[in-house]
Amino acid sequence: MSAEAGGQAAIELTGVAVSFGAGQQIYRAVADVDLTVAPGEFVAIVGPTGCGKSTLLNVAAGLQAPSAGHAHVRGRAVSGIVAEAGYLFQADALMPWKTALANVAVALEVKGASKREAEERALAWLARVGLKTYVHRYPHQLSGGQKKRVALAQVLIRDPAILLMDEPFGPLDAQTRTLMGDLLLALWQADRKAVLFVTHDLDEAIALSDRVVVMSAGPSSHIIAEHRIDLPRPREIGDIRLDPRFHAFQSAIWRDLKAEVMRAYGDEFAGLKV
Amino acid sequence: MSAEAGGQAAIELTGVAVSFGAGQQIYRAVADVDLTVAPGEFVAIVGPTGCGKSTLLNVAAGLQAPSAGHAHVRGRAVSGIVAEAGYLFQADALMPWKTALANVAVALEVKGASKREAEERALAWLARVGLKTYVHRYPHQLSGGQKKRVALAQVLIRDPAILLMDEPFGPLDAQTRTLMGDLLLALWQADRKAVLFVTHDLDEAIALSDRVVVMSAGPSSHIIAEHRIDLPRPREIGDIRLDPRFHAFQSAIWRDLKAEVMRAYGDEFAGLKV
Amino acid sequence: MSRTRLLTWQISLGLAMLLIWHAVSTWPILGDVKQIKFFFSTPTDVIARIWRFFATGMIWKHLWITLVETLLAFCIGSLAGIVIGFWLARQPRVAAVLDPYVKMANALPRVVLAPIFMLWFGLDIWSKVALGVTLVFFIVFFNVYQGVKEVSPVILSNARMLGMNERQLFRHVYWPSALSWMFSSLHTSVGFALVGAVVGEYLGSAAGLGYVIHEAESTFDMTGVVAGMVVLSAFVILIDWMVTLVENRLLAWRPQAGDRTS
Amino acid sequence: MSRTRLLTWQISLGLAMLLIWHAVSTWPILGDVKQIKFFFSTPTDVIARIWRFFATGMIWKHLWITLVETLLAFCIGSLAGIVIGFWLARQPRVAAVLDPYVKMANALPRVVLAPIFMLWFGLDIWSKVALGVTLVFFIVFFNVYQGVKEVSPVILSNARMLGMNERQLFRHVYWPSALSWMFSSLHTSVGFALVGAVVGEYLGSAAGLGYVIHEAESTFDMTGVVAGMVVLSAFVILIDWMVTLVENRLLAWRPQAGDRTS
Amino acid sequence: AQAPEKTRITLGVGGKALLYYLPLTIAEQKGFFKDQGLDVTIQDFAGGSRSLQALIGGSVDVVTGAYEHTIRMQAKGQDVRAVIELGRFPGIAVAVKKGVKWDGPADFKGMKIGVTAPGSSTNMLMNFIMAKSGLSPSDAAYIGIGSAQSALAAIQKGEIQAISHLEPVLSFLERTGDVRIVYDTRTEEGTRALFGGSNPAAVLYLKADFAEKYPRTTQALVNAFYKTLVWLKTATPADIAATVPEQYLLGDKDLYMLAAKNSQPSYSQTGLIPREGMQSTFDMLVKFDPEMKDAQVDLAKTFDDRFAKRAAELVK
Ligand SMILES: Nc1ncnc2c1ncn2[C@@H]1O[C@H](COP(=O)(O)OP(=O)(O)OP(=O)(O)O)[C@@H](O)[C@H]1O
Ligand SMILES: Nc1ncnc2c1ncn2[C@@H]1O[C@H](COP(=O)(O)OP(=O)(O)OP(=O)(O)O)[C@@H](O)[C@H]1O
Ligand SMILES: [Mg+2]
Ligand SMILES: [Mg+2]
Repeated sequence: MSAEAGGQAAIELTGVAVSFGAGQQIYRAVADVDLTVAPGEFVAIVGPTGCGKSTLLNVAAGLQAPSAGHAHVRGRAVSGIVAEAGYLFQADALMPWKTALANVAVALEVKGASKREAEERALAWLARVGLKTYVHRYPHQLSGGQKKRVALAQVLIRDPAILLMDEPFGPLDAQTRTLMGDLLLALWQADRKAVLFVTHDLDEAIALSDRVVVMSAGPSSHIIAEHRIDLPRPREIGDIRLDPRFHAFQSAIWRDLKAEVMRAYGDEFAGLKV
Repeated sequence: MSAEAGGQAAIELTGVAVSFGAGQQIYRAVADVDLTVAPGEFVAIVGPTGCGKSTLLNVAAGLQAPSAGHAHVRGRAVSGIVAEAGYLFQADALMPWKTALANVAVALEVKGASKREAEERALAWLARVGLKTYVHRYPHQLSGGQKKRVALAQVLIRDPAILLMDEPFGPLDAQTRTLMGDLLLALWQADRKAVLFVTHDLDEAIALSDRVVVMSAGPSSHIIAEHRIDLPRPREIGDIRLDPRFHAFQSAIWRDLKAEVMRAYGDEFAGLKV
Repeated sequence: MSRTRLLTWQISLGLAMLLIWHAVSTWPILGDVKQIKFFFSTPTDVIARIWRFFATGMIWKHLWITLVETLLAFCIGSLAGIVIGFWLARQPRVAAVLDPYVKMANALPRVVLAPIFMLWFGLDIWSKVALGVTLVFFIVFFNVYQGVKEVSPVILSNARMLGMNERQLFRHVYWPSALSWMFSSLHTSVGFALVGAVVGEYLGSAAGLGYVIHEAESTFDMTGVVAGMVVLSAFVILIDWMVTLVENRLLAWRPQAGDRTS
Repeated sequence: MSRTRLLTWQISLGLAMLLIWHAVSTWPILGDVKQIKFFFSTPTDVIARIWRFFATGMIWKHLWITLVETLLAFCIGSLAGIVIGFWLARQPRVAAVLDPYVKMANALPRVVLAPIFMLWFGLDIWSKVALGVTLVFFIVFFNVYQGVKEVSPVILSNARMLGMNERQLFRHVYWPSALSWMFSSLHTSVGFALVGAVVGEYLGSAAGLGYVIHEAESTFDMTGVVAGMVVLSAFVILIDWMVTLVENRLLAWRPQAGDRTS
Repeated sequence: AQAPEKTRITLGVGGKALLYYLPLTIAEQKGFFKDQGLDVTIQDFAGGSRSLQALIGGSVDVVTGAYEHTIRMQAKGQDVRAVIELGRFPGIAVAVKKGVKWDGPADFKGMKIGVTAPGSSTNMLMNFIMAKSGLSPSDAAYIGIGSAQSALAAIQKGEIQAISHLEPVLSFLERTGDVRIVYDTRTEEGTRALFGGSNPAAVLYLKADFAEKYPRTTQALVNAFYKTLVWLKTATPADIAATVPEQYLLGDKDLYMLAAKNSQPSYSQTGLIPREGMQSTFDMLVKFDPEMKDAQVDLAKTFDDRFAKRAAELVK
């Protein structure tokens, strides 16, 4: 059934569940997740911390086999690494033994580019993310936000058809975040990649995406709401906030999220007042 | 001269500069930073990515010796680890071989508490940060936001007189972030610790702090503006945004920051439009 | 792979090796059968001999002595390696000064040292233990030393900010972090502890597996030599299995193969 | 510590040891002087002998042969250890099946194997190289094997998402990540390669440092034995220093002591 | 006889299973030590030099080893003395690989010759042969090949053209037909032909102060060995094979008996070292060992004949 439908969608998760551990200790992180990202669609996922957003991205990337349900990417069932996807990890994932330049260039070299060409293009990409003067630094010589931008360049330089991004702009200041968001939108506009984007910043989610998906708190987390963001494109992130509908979306999503967090953790956070 | 003044301040940096590398390759991250945190004061630092915020926190913690200038904590010149400070690192710093519970409990055990007492109090703290059901997990079995909250509990359980926090709420969703902010404020209100708080979220900086310090972009980053936030205390983070002056602060800081990022990186980000 | 399938594979592999051995010592495939028999004996003879070792009970005494020597060499050597490795890793100046001397000591051929050990420790088990210790110590030492230096700097800074003193750092940070390095070296050392003990016995003793092998060797009894070596190998598997048990307990925290990847 | 101060310390330590040696072999501090002389000779005699080694030039031939054997044993052994270590780490099933056999092989006493190596490789350098290889191989192998398994899972996932195939993973991830494990083992192995070569020579040869030592030993010429060992130790420092040069180049990316801590 | 002062004795030997040391095994197996009221522990070492080192270091009380060691030790100021002779001929033979041209000692020139260890008595004997025929010891290359297996491998692979070695390697090589013997000091004629007289080989030696301190123990030890020598004079190879531990024969019983037969004449008849034998050993050492060149050795101190003479009276 999903096979035909999958022929159309860039990413399609049907009835996906993921469990960790075994026996008594089993923990069911997500359950019954149905999520489709159409080709060229920009989908943002928001949800309470620990609900299973990274887990879903791992499933879509082929790094984590679902314990139930199916994942399809561009119509093919996922088994093993999904070659056409680029994944920006939530954790630090740069190779510590390579400079920023080498870390970015290797993504092209792997595809067969010559070392010279790869380095030239890597330089251009590092300039785009504002790190022109930091190209010869090793990761441990960079700040948190700088490392994230190197990782961003590493993913984008491969020009993948599908982008999986896990809090890519988290450790960036507000202004740089806008710049990076604009960069991402411009890229996306140009050739309409399918993007699955995890963020905690609701403004960012609304400003960037076509659709915001809200997840419930875990365990057995699933999708509780979807908001179609039909703001006009192309957008400038700085200006889109001025659109009156922006705030309507914001409060709608905020309401969903807040209710969910309070429902799930209300008692856990009980001891909160010291 | 700073000795007497230092007698009063919780943290005092005078003329601090930090350089990395040597010879030709030297990189002067911060220079001429004068920053004083009074006892019981809550100071937030904002600044462009890579400007040297973490570096300043390292100096205050005694982890990084300044290449020029002096650091004093509670009147004593800093040399080596500052025992009375608690530091929440920007990077993952949990011990991977200990469960969440053990990671938090060890902070008390180190101070001489019995294992039983330490674990009891660690349980209570993990509950406060909403991780009651995750106490027996190892760090690699936790999500990004969960790890951050374990680290938060690890720092707070020691009840340090001085708190250094580097983007503590970065990987948390908006709602949990508010809850954690309220928790921090409540603690702070109770015994007026001195807090130095790095964040990229301007709203958060304003909502929490007495003073917001804006740093210039690197190299040779320094403090370019200070905003005293004289909103009434005690505050509820959810409600404070309703205060009309909140938005005035927000736009003032935003203007400083935006100007700085554009000035510094304007040409670096030149190739930004693809 | 399930346990039983793994075992089946292992046993088949062992049988295959026995078969090849049998073949080359029966038919002139790899050259003169007599010569091959002289140097490697034949599997049937060796098995018969091992059977006799145990049937007559003569091997128990020797096994026991070698076991004691091996365990002592292993424990003392690795303990010393761990302690001194940790200590030097935390004392970079002392380490820098001692560095060339440690490396020189590591390069001394143990066979030549044997008489000196006999002088110092007598002919009993202790001179053999000493020989084993000199092998085990260096392997463990170099690995622990490196292991301590590989501790993640962020975790270390955090631990120090939590107020840990040197002892607590050792217990909560250095030790667990260096464990996987240590266990890697312990697997190598188990073998070397045994080698040390057996070589010590071989060079001068009145009992032990090395003595049995030496005696067989000087009477051209290759069946005895090979049988001795087979018993020895079986033996090391046993000790290594004990190390693995401890390892699995101490390293329970590590991500398993099935765990998440990011 | 500056280079010169370090050197001063090292040399003083060496001199101090010489002095103690001189003292105990001159005055009856630690017991019978004659006996101590018999086993350890005296520093003046040893130095005079070393001087003669080089003055007459007789040592060069032996040194050269031992050098060749050591380097060959080291290179072949560590290369094999690296290749097989990597390969088995990536083939967990094969590794599981082979595991007991590898450990058994590691526990075979090399001294007993010497005749078999002579049969296979002759009396020339190759039988000594083989002996050295059997020592070096296992040390490097176990460490590389563990090193590959210690690769950070996040970095590995990222590399795989970047589209790396097995070969590229090896080059860009496994290899650099296992390097520090490897170098730790290489420092141990340098010593063991030399030990293997010398023991091989000791057990049967016509030249080499082991031969020199053995000759001296059978005429109870302890001065010759100790002089041989001293030359040997000086020698290993040289080889180890070469390993360190390579290491520093390959591991240039690591945080230095002075770098930031978080 | 009175009871020995010290009954627990540790005895060192370098390769107990070698026929060179057969008297020791016989004394042990026949219970001669026990008869003398001694409790002897035999420590087996990887070579003669190891057992001597153990004696000097004090970890063994007495050693069965080469007589030559006592001269070397005297030269080094260690008062080590032989108390009874066990072998009167060195028991070493020089063999040339079949198919290698050898018409006289001159042909050794340029050969690779296997010896048990560089500097050992097998090496010394080769030096002696070379010198006797006007060659310099450095005209051939000596290769130390410790164990019997290595020796066999080396000969068969043609790595060496000649070998100077001991039993049972010799009998083994002879029987497989790989070599032919050209010098043989296992027999009286062979030894006389080479040295012009007897040439002491294995002896029981100990530190002089041990004999001073425990004369009755020393006497008991010598008695046991003397008894062994008497027994060996009349024993057949089959008797010997029946006496030694079973595992000595496991390699090949016939071979063992052949080697025992070949060795039998070389065991001492009287337990006493003749004066000219001492001298000839000493001359050889001085000639080929630079260390010994200017050594002052009183040969009378290398052998204490009191015990062996007394044993001849005591043991019937
Ligand atoms: N190996 C594991 N074993 C057990 N539970 C795990 C494991 N890995 C993840 N989990 C759990 O699965 C849940 C989902 O984790 P995930 O990392 O997907 O959350 P997330 O939505 O990305 O959270 P965050 O926003 O904090 O990054 C969490 O509750 C986590 O504790
Ligand atoms: N070891 C080092 N060698 C060279 N430069 C370094 C080193 N460590 C840090 N830097 C540089 O110092 C500057 C300040 O770094 P820092 O981590 O303090 O920035 P930050 O303000 O915390 O940034 P972020 O918000 O991205 O975390 C950065 O430009 C960084 O590249
Ligand atoms: Mg996540
Ligand atoms: Mg930072």
